[in-house]
Amino acid sequence: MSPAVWFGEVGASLLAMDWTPAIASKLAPTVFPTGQTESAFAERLPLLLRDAVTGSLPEPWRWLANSLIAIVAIIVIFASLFALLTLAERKILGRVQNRPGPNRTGWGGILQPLADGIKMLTKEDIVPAAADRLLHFLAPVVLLALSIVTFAVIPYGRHLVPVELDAAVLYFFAAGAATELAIFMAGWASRNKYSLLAAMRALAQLISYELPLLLAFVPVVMLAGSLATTGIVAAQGGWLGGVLPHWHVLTPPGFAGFVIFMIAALAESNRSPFDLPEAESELIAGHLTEYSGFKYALFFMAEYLGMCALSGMAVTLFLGGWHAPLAALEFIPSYVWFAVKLLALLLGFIWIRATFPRLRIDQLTRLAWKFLVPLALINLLTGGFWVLTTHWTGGMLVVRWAIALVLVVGPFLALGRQFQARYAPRTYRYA
Amino acid sequence: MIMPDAARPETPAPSPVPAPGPSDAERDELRRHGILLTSIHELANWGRSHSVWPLQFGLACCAIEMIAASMARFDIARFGSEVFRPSPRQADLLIVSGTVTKKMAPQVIRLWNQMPEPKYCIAMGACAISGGPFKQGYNVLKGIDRFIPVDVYIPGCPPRPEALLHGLMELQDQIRAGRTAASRPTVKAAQASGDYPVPDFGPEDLEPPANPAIWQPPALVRPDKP
Amino acid sequence: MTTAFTPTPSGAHVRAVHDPFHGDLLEISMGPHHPSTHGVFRMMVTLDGENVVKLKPVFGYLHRNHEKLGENTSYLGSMPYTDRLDYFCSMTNNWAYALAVEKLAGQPVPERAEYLRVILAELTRLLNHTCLAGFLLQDTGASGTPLMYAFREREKILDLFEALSGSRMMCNYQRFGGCRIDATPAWLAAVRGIVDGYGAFLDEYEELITGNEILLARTQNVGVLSPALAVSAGITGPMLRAAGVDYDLRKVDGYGLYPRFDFRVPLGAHGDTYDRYMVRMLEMRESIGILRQALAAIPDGPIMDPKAKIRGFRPKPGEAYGRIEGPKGEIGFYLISDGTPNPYRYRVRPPSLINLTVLEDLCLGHTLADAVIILGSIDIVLGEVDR
Amino acid sequence: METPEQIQARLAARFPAAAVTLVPNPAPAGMAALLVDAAHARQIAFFLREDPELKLDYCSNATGIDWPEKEIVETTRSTLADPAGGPPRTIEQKTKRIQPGYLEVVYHLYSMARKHGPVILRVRTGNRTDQVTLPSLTPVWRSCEFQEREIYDLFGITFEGHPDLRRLLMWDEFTGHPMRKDYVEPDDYEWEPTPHEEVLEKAKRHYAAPEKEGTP
Amino acid sequence: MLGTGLLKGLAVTAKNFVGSFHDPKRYTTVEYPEQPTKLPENYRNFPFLVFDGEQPIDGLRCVACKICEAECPPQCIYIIPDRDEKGRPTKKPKVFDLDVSVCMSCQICVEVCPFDAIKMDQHFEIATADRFNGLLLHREDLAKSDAYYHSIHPTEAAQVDEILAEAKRKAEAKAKPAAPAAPAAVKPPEPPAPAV
Repeated sequence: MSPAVWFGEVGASLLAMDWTPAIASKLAPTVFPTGQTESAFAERLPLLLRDAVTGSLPEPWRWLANSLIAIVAIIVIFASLFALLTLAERKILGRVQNRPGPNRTGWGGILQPLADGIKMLTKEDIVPAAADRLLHFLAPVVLLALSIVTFAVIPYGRHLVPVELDAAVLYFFAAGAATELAIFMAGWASRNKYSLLAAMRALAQLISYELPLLLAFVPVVMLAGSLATTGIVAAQGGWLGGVLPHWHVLTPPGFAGFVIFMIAALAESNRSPFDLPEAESELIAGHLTEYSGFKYALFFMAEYLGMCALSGMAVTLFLGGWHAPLAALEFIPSYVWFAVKLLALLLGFIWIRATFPRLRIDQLTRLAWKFLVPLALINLLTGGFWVLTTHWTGGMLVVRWAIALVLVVGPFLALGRQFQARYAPRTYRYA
Repeated sequence: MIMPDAARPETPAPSPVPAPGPSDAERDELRRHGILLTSIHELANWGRSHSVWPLQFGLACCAIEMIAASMARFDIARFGSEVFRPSPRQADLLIVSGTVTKKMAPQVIRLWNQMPEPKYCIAMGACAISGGPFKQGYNVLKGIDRFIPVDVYIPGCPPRPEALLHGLMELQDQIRAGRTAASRPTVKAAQASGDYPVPDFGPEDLEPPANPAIWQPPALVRPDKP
Repeated sequence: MTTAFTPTPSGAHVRAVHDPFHGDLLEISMGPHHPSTHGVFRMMVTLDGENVVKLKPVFGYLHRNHEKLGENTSYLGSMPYTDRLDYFCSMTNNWAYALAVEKLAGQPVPERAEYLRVILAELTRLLNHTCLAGFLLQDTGASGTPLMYAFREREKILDLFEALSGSRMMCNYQRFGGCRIDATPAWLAAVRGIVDGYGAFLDEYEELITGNEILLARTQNVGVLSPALAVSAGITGPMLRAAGVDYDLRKVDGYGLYPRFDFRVPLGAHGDTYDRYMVRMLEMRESIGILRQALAAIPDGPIMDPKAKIRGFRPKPGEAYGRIEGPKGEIGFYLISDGTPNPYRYRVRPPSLINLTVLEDLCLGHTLADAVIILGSIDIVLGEVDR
Repeated sequence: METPEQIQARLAARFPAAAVTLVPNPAPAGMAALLVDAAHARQIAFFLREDPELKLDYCSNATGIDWPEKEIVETTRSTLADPAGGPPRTIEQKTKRIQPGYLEVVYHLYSMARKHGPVILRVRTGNRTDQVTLPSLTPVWRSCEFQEREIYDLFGITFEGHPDLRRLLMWDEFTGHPMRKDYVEPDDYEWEPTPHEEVLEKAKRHYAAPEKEGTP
Repeated sequence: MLGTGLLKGLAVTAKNFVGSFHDPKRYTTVEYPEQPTKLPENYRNFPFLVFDGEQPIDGLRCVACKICEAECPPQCIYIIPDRDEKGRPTKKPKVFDLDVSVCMSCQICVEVCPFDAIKMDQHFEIATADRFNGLLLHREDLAKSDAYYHSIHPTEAAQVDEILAEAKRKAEAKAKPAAPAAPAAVKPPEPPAPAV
């Protein structure tokens, strides 16, 4: 059944329902300070759908049912996003490479992920004789589970936060960092030399990139004054003159943090150019070498979900979460804005994959320790400065921007020069 | 087969691959009783046929045409098959693309054993089918089908990338119809343990030089001297 | 009395094998099925962590008895087999073999055929170097895009080969004393079109990747080959010139009509992987120049020497060694005739195999990932390595 | 560059104990080869590499050749003067002699420094048994490393002083030397749809052969 | 500045991505089964036998001289000449088998054929699951009409026609003064110049 039909049916059943006053009251439009009216029905549609199912349950059960619905919704939505993303990646890679990509399975290839899924489900599951059977089985499960739990704290819309935690950001990165351990499990349990190398690489990568990843968003926490994702998003609300949003990425420390965060996120989700554990041309398939059938599909899914989660967190931390870019566009539901930003970041991931070669493991760690960590530390300083100078106005505003920009760009240029002294294009002589 | 315009015996050669599973009539009968089993088979076969991931495994000249088939001009991705997996565990299709030497044959069979079921094999090019132009060589295996059941043979030296695509479509048809070489009763009976025997290196030749369960050539006849 | 060249001792880079801190060595068999061994090549690699301390190549997985078949087939019958040696460069293989046989039999070649040979050889060089750049970048982990662009251009050149000789890869085009099929004016115009557009492609390609910082970091100072070792190990082709040794058979031997053309030989200064890549990129630009000159000057005339024989070709007893500058290095054929229709000894001097001599020396001390791109930058084709 | 004759003369002067002969090449390419004896081959090779005139620093090609035992029919003509004063009579005498077989290694040497060449160096073994040895020239030119391994593999010449002499192309358990002219190919024939005479011959041998394991 | 190389690369891929939607130079795929492959005239795949007239077997130009069988490098051609009741050769092949599982499309059979009887086909969609019957082409499979030959190699076929006509004229001129009873001992015409 296609989503459109499903929504249609649910909408029809909603209209047919006997609306209780409690729900009807939620339909009252919210009036924003800017004078815009929220499209209340669209904005609250997900909640309405949920309440339509669980509204009649007694309170403790209702909480449980609500949580279950949130879990199911996240899994369903992101699993289908994963399916579409694999197709989108293949088609975009194809277009970048001057070819159409999958287009013969279903209309324009839309059923390609379905075919892949069916095939994966019906493939033989091979466990190598020498493998640690339990760990070999657990690794994909743990990886996928850890990837999914990170979705719990991301605010997808104005009213859509599955779990509101005070230290949501910490929770997110704690769960996210554990995924590399699952990769290590997979590599170790496979009893394959390539997998083992991949496992070691994954650990090295974990240790190197966790630090810049965490350091990169500390300025954001300082600016927002909150470790809760909802608080961080709330801090980015509003516009300067209705056009310039108060997103963190538009501040110098936020921008530097965003770039560092995205580089570290690439590494954290093992995407090109940091796909060293899976390095196809070196390690066959790295930690995946001994996985077949649906276990392999789970790994694949976990990788994409991890990428989605990190992108979602980047949207939350730096790109204003579900806030619209322009005040005039507020009427579009908030979760649509979140989805748009998320997809844009995912597109960036694919674009980067289509372009770059891979780094070497020592260069990868060197990039983290000698480049990203220093930049992130200096960025901490910039963030502190930015927070301390929030009250500067007028001419001092220019000074504030100038100092912050110097703090951001200066170290980057200095470190970049160091690199260029070592590696530079050459000129050649002729015989 | 070949021959758009010349005379050709009307009756096609009987297919060596008997179609297993229920016939169409039986299937209809089952369907009438609400038994969905057959259509799940069909669905599975549909999925498999549209998601044939080849092993990233090149042997010789044909491998370059295989790569060319995955490149922009021909784009095997249209068939959902551009995911060349380097690990046999995730591959469905072994494209034997080039000369299999005797030194290489055990590794090819090992790779085949490492692939999960259901798996398919395409012998691409003359060398993979019969040793081809190099069949007189002392180190050349005279056809990979001495050890591995082959689904589709693509003659040519090397076959054009289009010919590979054509072979892939043939394979897709076979998968959808549920008659692949590895599902042949003779092959299945012989391979009860699941693994195909890997030959050893002998002092002169591979030992054994062929797998009799797979390789059953017809008797050699000379038309003029019966 | 004199220094003997011996291989760098394996294991020289092992710091402490039994040191509990460093742990054990890991032995990996890369290949014969490995995505970046460019075919069925195998490297027995011993790793200390990720560093290569020993690397032993294993050959023979594509040993198709080319030389034995050559001794059992007629001179003409071996021509299609030479296509299958280095299956990227069938035209230059054909030429080298035809040159050796022509030397053996004293067979002249008409001028137009020589021009066609130069055109086809330079197109082959473009094709080979383009594909090499693509494969090298594939080995560094770029997910297919440079390789796709390379193959996009390769298809254009293959279309030319197909239109002329009838086959995309296995051209079987040269004959002893000329070429098989004459080029039509339309074909020459098509070549001109491709050659004119090639510079733009190279510009775009270099913009895509040559300045890429990741590529610079991956390839510079990786796999440095010293000129002395290169000469002793018989390294030829772009790999030798990347090490800074000026030795191009097109200049040294001046075979064919190369002395008539004005071109330069780019030389590297470091001998590392980046130089090997860049020398090839620069060579392609020189090849475009040669092609322009050849297309402007190609005369009309016969393409086969009238005395040349297709069937029943039996050179007088003797021997000859013909070599040309193939895209991968010096490809040579050594033929001994005993007066019969088949050569008594048919030997191929494979540049890929001999260039691999230094593989271990280049890889020692580098990481596994470097070993992969060093192998990629040597530019081997297994059909020629194992024959 | 010096002609082979000049080189031969210089080598003879430099290494009086060495036997250096010229092997002519009747082909139009005409480049005579220097045949050196195995005992002095490495010294001579070092000399050729280091000699400032020649500076043959690059060994392009090294290959083996199998010359099996050959029956040579020599016709000797002797002219006898007729004692009676008539025209001289010619007597043809045919002698058969067996030329013993030998294996030969040929090196094509060039100079990258001086950009000249080739100088062709030949070294021969005494016989064609499996225990023939020649000195390895790998210490002189690294490029011989794999080529001599290949010769060892395919022709069965053992090179003394080679750093790593193993089979190059065939597997280690293999026993034959396939490039020798008398090598018999393994009986791997079973079926071929185009039954040429030699194919039928092979088939006959195959099916007559005692039941081998694995063959139908 | 550090990163310009990376940005340039991203720009090139973006250019190609956008270009693939409107620029035919940046979208080079020929969708094989739907869009026909444009094969050049010279393209060769496997040999076929040309016949003149309507009867595929009787009209074969092949005289079973076995030259191609001898010259074929991989030995994939197998010919048995036909004989009539009295045991005289009829100059037709009784068996003409071509093993496409061995053929390497080298075209040497075409070059050595003095009768222009064997030519190269362009049909490549011959993938089959039938190992033992599908890959051995018999005389009946191989025989294709002269018109078909003209349709795939027009230039070459026209030249061949000229050469054949010339040979026929010569043979007639020669046959006239000789005794008419002499059998058509047509001297094989010179091998044609390498085809264009």
